[in-house]
Amino acid sequence: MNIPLTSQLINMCAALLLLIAFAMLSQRRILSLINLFALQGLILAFSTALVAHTSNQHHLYYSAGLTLMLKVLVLPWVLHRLIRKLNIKWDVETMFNIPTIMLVGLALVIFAFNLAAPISQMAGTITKSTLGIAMASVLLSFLMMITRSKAVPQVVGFLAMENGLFFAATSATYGMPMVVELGIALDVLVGMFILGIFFFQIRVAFDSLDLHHMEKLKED
Amino acid sequence: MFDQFGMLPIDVVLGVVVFWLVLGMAGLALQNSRLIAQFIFPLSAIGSLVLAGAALAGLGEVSTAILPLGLPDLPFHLRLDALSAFFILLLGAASIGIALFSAGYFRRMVAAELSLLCLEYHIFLASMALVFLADDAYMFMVAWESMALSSYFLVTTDHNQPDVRRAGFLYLLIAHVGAIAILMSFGVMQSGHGDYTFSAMRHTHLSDFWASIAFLLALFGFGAKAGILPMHAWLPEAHPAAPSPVSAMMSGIMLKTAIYGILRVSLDLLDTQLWWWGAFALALGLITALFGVIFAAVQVDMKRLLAYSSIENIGIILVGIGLTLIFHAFHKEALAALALTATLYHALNHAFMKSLLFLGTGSILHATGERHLGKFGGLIHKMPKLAILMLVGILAMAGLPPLNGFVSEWLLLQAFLLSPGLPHPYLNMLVPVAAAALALAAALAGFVMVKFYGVIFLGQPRDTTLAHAHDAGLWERIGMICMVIGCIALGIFPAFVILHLDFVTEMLVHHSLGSSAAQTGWLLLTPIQAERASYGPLVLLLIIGGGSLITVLLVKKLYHGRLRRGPAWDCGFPAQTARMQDTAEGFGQPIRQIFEWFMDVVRQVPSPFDLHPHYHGETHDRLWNLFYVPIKRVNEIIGNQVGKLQHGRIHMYLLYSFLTLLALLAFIQ
Amino acid sequence: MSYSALFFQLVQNVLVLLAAPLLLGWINQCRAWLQNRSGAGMLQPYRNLIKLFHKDAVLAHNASPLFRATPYILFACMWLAAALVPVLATDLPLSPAVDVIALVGIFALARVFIALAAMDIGTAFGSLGARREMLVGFLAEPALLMVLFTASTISQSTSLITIVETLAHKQFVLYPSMTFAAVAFFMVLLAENARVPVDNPSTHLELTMIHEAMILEYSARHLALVEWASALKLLAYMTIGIALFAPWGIAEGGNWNALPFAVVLLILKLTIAGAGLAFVETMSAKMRIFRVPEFMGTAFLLAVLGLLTHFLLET
Amino acid sequence: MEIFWVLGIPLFGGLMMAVFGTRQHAPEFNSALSFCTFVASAVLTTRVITGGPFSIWGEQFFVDAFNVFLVALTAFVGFTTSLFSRPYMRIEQHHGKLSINMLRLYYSMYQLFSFTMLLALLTNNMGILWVAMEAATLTTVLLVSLYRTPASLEAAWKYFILCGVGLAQALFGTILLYFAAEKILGAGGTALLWTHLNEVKTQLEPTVLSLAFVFLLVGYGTKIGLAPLHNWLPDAHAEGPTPVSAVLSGLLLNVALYAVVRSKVLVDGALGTHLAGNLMMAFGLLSVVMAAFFLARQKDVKRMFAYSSIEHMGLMTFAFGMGGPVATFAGLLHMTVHSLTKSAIFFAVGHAAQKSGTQLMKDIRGLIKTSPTVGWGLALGTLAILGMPPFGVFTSEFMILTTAMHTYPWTMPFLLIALGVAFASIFGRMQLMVFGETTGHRLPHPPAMIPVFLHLALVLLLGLYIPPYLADWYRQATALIG
Repeated sequence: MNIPLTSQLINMCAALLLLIAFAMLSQRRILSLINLFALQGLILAFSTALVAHTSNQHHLYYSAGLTLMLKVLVLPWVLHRLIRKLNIKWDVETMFNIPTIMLVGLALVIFAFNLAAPISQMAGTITKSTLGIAMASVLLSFLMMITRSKAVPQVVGFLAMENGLFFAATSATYGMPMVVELGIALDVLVGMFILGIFFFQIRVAFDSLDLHHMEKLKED
Repeated sequence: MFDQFGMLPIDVVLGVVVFWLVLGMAGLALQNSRLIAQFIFPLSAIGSLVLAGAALAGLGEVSTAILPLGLPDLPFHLRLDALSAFFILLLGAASIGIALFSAGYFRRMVAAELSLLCLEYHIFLASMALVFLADDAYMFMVAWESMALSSYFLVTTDHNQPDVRRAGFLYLLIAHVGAIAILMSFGVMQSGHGDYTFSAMRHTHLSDFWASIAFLLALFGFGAKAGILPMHAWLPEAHPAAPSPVSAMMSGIMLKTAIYGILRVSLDLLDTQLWWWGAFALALGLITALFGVIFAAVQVDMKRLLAYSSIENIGIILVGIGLTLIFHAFHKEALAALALTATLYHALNHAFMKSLLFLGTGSILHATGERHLGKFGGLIHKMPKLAILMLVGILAMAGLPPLNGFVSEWLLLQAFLLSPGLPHPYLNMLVPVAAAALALAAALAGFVMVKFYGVIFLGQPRDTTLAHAHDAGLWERIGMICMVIGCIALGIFPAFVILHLDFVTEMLVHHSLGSSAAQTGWLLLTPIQAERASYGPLVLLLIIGGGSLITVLLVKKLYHGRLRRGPAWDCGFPAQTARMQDTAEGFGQPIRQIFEWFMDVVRQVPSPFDLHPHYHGETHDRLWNLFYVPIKRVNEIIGNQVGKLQHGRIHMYLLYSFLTLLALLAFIQ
Repeated sequence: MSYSALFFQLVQNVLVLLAAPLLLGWINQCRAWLQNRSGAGMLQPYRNLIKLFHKDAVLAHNASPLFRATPYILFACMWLAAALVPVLATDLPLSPAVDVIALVGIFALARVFIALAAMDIGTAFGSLGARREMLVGFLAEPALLMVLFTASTISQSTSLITIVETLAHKQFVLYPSMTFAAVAFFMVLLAENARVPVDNPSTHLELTMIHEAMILEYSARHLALVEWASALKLLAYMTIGIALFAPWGIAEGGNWNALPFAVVLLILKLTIAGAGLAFVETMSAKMRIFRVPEFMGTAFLLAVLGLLTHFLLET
Repeated sequence: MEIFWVLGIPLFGGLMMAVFGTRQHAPEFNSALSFCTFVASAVLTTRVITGGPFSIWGEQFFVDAFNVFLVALTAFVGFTTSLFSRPYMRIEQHHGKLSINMLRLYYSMYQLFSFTMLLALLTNNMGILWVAMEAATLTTVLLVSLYRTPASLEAAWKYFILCGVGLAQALFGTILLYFAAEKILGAGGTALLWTHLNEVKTQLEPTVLSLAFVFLLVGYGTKIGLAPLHNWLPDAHAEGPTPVSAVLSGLLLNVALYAVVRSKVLVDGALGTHLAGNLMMAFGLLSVVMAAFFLARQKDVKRMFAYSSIEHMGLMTFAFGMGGPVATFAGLLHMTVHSLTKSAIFFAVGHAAQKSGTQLMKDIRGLIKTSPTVGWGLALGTLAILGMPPFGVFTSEFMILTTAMHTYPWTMPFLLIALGVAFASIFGRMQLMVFGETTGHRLPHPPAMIPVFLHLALVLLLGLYIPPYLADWYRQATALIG
């Protein structure tokens, strides 16, 4: 089988993304988590650029640039600033059994591959197997959000999910129309902005970013 | 009757409906108690009179109309056929007296409340008329629920009392659940072609299974409104809570809308009738009737007593419907016509007699401020005019000849007696048992009515406040006299009435009693043949009345009329206080004893050494604990379980969404 | 409606009126004999009535018009009932107006009135009597109705005349249903006419009395009418029993020739029935009032069984 | 051009309010902006009704009967809500719950929120639709947390995270949609345009589309509040300011449902089966039933009506899931009447809660006594939302239930039980709040009851008489949805 180098590289990136998703799933420390997120963004930008190169879709270069800007530079920077301001640098997550989570994650990956298999068959793009990985990383991020008990890691999980989606958009479909991508980027930015405000408010109201304080609204 | 004015009866009926609505609005605008009472309500009675006239004229012909309201493809269809005309006649005739009574009853109410009540009252009337007129499912449901809603607001007129609110709640809840069931029944009957008109439903053929579903849903839905077991719980709560004219209207007229609905669905809209529907209705009706009358016998609140009595009568009417269905299913049309006639007759009778009694309780309530039977006694001396009117009411209610209650029971028993020969052995066995149960219920009704009348009007006053009681006012008496006239006329001239009922039986079961019912003249009622059964109420009345008069005259003539007044003898007991009479509880005691397994009795028996012993007994509906409480409990349990899902942890919420996603993905794969 | 029919009706009206106290006297006399007493003689009821009519009526202070009207209504009802039952001839012009159901209705009407009148004065005994009377009534009435229904279903009619004609005409068939019905009817008769074991017409014992408790406050002519009505009621019940269970020998239609025979036969039947009643009354003890519902329930059950048997075995 | 005004006015308004929101007459200005939006949308509506659907700006915006009806509804309810929020917010300010800066944020976000909803409705691009939905979430998050109380922050947080995650799924669905579409339509701008997708829907790859629909349904379904994805909804409704609850319930949920229905049209075309409909029915039914049992245990009045919204959104989803002319018509009608009624209820509830100083139902008593308008508004609104004729909610429930009874009879026991339980729960509590002895006190500003009765009058009208042009409009939309 003769797969062009770029394709191999993209597949490599996909594998790396998956690996990072697993790493994030098991990471306890917030700072490392953010760093992993930045790394994920970097790989994403790289793979987008690769796709742009192979498919000659020029707008994907903008996408790559946007990703680099937003997800590798701005967001991690904002997050770093936030945790410094809120003084939660040393927060350590208490999570339940990491091996179990990993096992569940593994099952999810298999499930996602399975799901994506028939679609990948018909994908005309060079990167047809990436859809499964994208879906897997979305699901893994989802799992991460479920298992995190602090606000910041949850948000990182949320952003990682966006990354997964973005990867799906670029690698599987050569990117969405530019308008849409700009819109999505704007939303992410505004969302982060709002979240930033939010963190401060929550911090003021609850004295902590621990989500266990936010279980008051319920059926009793 | 209205032809010379170029109007169809249905136009007149619609005119009256509009007139009522205008009156209601006028009442809301007037905000003046005296004006509303003495002006609006008598006008409303005139409307009722016109309505009754139009309905009488409309019995013989079918007229339709379409109002440009409603759904886009489904304007409001109206139809005045014999069945609706009969029930509109019932509505009009019975509401005359109620409106006149209201003119007197409400005159002292606060203006703001009265104007609101006036609006609700007239919407209630108008929506009932529209229920009878409706010829498509949508219009029917709109009118039906408007009726429920307006009557709910009428029931909660006195909403400061928690009991009243509770009653209103229970009422509307059960009514609404019933309405959903009715709606579903229509859903079955429209059978997917999206045409909700009744005429389309008439032409739809349903399989036996679906027809049965439709029938059962309708029976459940309408039964909830009628107070058929086990959906009766609202009735004894709501009727006492409402102002008396409203109770009269609800009991006398509104319950009949449910009867109308059952008849409409089972005999008109569904094209097949299965015999077991009839057997089921029959059994249900009997249980309801017996249940109602037994509980009526042990009540201590006069309006609750009447409410339970209404349950009984609805049961009897349902028995009639059941019989009709059985006969109709076996193509015994003559018998079906007889049973149906009895059913309709009883519905009409009940409208008059129960309204009369409820109106009477209104006068008593106004005169004494009491509802508890234990506080009454000897009112015949304080309210003699009312006592006479009420005597007619209880005699009719007890099903005694020559009044109207007897006629319908007589017809129904005739239908039972003629039923042998059904091609189904079990039914043949069921029928005599049913007849026996019916006879038992009828006899118990006598017990109940003696208790009702005796405890309120006879004996010595049990409470000192009764000394200030005054007789019913003029308007109130006029209203009740209308009812009394109805009771007597229906009792004395059955052959004449049946001639008019024939239009309905002809329409529903394609047979009528007309040819035979009056074959020996209007004097005698002979439903099938003179040799088989006949009844001449006028003769009876004349003989009993005449016999009494002759006896009086003879005794006066032959002996002497000397009379002395003295203290009561009472076997020589010296102390004669009011407390020595039977209380309402006491009077019901034998029934309570016999049927104790049937009810939930809470007793407080005084100790033998108590110097001021007070016996206290309360009877509760066992079905409440057997049926309603479990439903409530299950509801709470499910609610608690469901509530646990929403426990405030965002992780779990995410997990739900995650699992949902995975499940769906797995599903489509 | 022929003149002969009118004549029959008139004769029967007068006859029952006059004969009713006699029947009561006969039963009382039989009871006396059976109890080894000499008795007051068969005409004692007449003497009682005359005595009562001559007395001054005493009314309680708070008696209402209802109280005063009741004896007359009661009397008229019972008179009508007794006059309706075809005993001598089956051609009675009043009969079409009142069939068996209406007959039961008339009894019920009378019962309701007397019960109301009993409650009117507001004495302890009055309301007690009324309550017990209604208790007995609500079970007796359907039982009676069921008995009559059994006969009606056999004859396919609720008209008394048709029933009697059918039953008298038919070949003698032993109807098992009618046997049940007869027993039930007899029990109802005992209860409805305030006889032992349900009630005792000759005591004023507070624990037991039903009928007497209700009429305690009546005196003089009112009491006379009430008593007379009771006698009429007993006669009516007796004749209904005869009409249903032993109708043979009645003068069908307006058959003049059969009439003398019918009269003799009727007297014979009534004599036997009266003696039988007295015998049963003497042999049984008054039961506790709480037992009465059971007793009546049995009667009701028997009557229903009778009707069921008819459907099971005879159709 | 109308589209420009419809979108431009609120966008411009949002910016203006951000600047001038602290002025004394900001509330009136806010209402005026909403009114202008409403007028513009009315003009747009007449144009669509008379001239038929059209699209502009490189087909990026598209108007047909389906969305223009929602545009008109959104603009109308947006306008009446702004009328309501005028006295309401002043009273809140008077009670010291809000500062002037918060009010500025409120007015600004209110206009932007209107903009995002209208954008979501008017855009032809499924991607932009997603963007607008996300933006709507973001603006409302700020509105929900307006009071800055711990509870409101918690509610807003949950709202943000749950809806954010949900919408991420929707984005994935959109990507999959694009993935399928680009095969047919080619990469680039047109592949996400709904009109184009609609034309080629039968050629779209079924497996991809079914997968896409699952993601879209879960995504937008979170926003609709379908059980079990609904958990954010009661919190957000209960803790946000009442006008926000009104527009959330009345409008935003509708817009999310709109997105699902648009997707369903495509998926149905591609699959040729009833899969999408069945999924929607299942979700709808589950929502109705679960919401009913949640209703039975509520103590907070706004929370209760939030659950009622879940119930009704479930019913609409169920109706659209059933499909067919009658059920779809009913679904559209239900959207309309539910918006009107539920927002009216929230208006009344808002004032009732202000009067009693609490949202706990046990402390709200005897409204009819102290302020008959609030009391009657709440009573009639509640009865209307419970499906009591002659109000319009009944009309649509009538059609939904009768159709369901025939087509899917097995759903009937569930619906019967759910509607019964819901009725008992809401009605019993409403009765206690409205009737009886009162606990309320006077408000510093007269309550805004005109919107309430205006809405209820419209709902009543729809119950008794649906004007022919409105019916045509619904029918056109029904034909579009199929």
